[in-house]
Amino acid sequence: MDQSEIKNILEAALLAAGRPLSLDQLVGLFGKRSAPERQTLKEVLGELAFEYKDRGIELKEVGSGYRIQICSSMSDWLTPLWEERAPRYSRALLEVLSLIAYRQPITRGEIEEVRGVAVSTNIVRTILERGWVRVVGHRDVPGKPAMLGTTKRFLDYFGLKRLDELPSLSEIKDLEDLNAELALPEPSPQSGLLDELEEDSRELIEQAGVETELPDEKGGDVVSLAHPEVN
Amino acid sequence: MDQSEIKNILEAALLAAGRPLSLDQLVGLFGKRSAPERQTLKEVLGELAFEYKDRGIELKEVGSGYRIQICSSMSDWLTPLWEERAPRYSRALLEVLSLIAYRQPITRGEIEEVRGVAVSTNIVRTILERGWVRVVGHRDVPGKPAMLGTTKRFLDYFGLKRLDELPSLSEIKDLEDLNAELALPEPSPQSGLLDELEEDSRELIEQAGVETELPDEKGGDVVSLAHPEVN
Amino acid sequence: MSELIGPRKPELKLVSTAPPVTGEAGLPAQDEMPFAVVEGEPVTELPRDLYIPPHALKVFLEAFEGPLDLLLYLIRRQNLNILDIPIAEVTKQYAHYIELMHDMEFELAGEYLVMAATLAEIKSRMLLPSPVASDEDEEDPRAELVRRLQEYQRFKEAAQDINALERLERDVSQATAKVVERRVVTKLPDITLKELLIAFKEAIERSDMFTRHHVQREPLSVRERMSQVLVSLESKKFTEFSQLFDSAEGRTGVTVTFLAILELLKESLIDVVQSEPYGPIHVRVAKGSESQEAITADA
Repeated sequence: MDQSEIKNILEAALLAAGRPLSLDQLVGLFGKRSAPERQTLKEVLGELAFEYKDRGIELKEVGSGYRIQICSSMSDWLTPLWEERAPRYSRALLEVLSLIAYRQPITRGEIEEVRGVAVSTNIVRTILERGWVRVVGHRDVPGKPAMLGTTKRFLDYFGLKRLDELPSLSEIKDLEDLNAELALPEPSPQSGLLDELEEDSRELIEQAGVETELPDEKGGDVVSLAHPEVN
Repeated sequence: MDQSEIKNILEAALLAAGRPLSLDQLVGLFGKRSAPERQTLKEVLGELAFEYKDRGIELKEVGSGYRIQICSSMSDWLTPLWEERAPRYSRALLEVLSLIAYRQPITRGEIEEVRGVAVSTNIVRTILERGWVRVVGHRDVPGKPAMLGTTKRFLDYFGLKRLDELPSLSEIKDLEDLNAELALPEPSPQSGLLDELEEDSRELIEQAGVETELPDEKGGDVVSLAHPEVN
Repeated sequence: MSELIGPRKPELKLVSTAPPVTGEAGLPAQDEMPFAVVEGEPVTELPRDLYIPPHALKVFLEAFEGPLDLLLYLIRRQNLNILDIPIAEVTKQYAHYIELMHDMEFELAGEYLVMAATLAEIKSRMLLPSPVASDEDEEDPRAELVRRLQEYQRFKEAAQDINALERLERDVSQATAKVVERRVVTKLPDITLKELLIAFKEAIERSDMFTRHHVQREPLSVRERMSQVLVSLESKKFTEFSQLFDSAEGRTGVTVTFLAILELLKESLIDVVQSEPYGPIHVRVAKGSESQEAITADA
């Protein structure tokens, strides 16, 4: 076996393993009879390391062996890969935020009065951190509760110049079918796989036969529904 | 940014992600302003694929995007790395899966009609859990049975870009066209019949042992014992 | 090779007997012990053309994926054309298997019995003499069965094809390199204005506010300005009244600010002080209403 073949095997093994491989483990790939010298393997590893120069990956020897790793110079480029999507905001948060927008300055207690339930500290913290609301003062009643108001960032986020660009109550009231058009974040039911996507499916039945791609929630996308049958 | 830099980033990203990345995701690595043309990325991917020729790895386009994978020619060499053997799937499961793949959307009842036998709940659960299929809707008949379809993950797993890359189905011949096709084989040779039958059943038993995953402490390992020949 | 190419229309002849089995010499002498009992009679010998080593019978039967699979096996094993099944013979063999399975107390799926009945029915239909005149239109009683067999066979083959595809875990694996530095960025959820409006609508509807307050044009700009005035007041002790107005905003802006101040005053959130008639008016946050520095998110 020539060195380039050995190199291919070592590279494949290191990229397949997902963990560092010791020299012994690398030798072990070749079976007892045909195993190359350890020295040969080291040389080949050296070649591999050399080939990775000026690339985004490098061969590195760590405590438990050799591994192929991503160069740290790449990490800025790769951040989009690890972007996590925070869970959607709850209905409660949206209500609190909307009440602050329409009734500011408003205290937490006043929000609770309207909603009839306690406002969780988490919600308040989230919208404060997001920079959408701020404390604009304190009401002069026992406890001196903070009054909340919206910020410029809130307006920017929703593309409003001024707050009065928000529709009035009567305008909102007319939006009877607003609800139907919009998939609002509901507490997502932990249903079984089978029940999942039932909603999507109605739509799908209508479109059946047409090539369709559904957004995937968990299991990956449904691919083309077009009949793959070839006669 | 020159092409070799783009290539380094793409290679690093594909190796870092540990999953296929779509062209959109690859474009997304470059931010909005500096993103290269999709066409450029495709070219670079082509170069990358070319560089991997004669190596133990390859660039493959599957359902949900591009991935760098270890060539199947390497798999014998790498068996020492794996603690567990790759899962085997029963003939029944594969038949159900192929019906879903070729006839989607399809209900369990429709699968049973073709196979002439009940579909076990275990099989359905397994393919749902593996994320290969999912419920894409419900047939508008009594009982509203779920219709199943394959996912991108199915394509990924079986190394397909799209469903139409599935091998084509054999034809159904009309009884009317019989005479055209009626190259009736000679009456089966009587002499060796018994041997033939014995062979047949041996084959079947072997198949049964392998494919139905009978606990095969001994028989199963035989396959993996074969060590790749070293030249 | 094939002089057997038939006439245009297949001749539906009945093959009533099994292909003659000769060469019995090769039969292993395993038949000393009965391996099955049929209707009280010990069976020491399987039908020759069905010979399976008895110890393997169970595995053998388990290897079938249902009646269609078993039928296909019988047909293929005899090198018969699927389009020209000698129904009588196949039925006979099939029945043998069913019997065997039954005798071995092999858990027999109902589908197998249904198939037996189907075969018997086809057989009897084929035995009936068909009127010569309507011969042309008469459908071959086997047609439906043949269709099902073919349909099943295609997916049986498709399953093999899928099994032969290069697949993850078994043939290929995803290549990965270690990521030492992984910066996880959490993308905050987005909301749309519509979602916000719906939330508001529902909160308000629940709270009955529509009925109590009657629908009115909410002076939102006043509300917003109330917040702004409060914030601008928070740092200083007293602010001159006139400083709260921005003449650049024009008449409407001035009016809004003025209304906001009145509203704040009404809610006792600010104090307005005028030390002498026509003297400068000063405004300050009402005692106890100052914002604590602690949580200001935006300026």
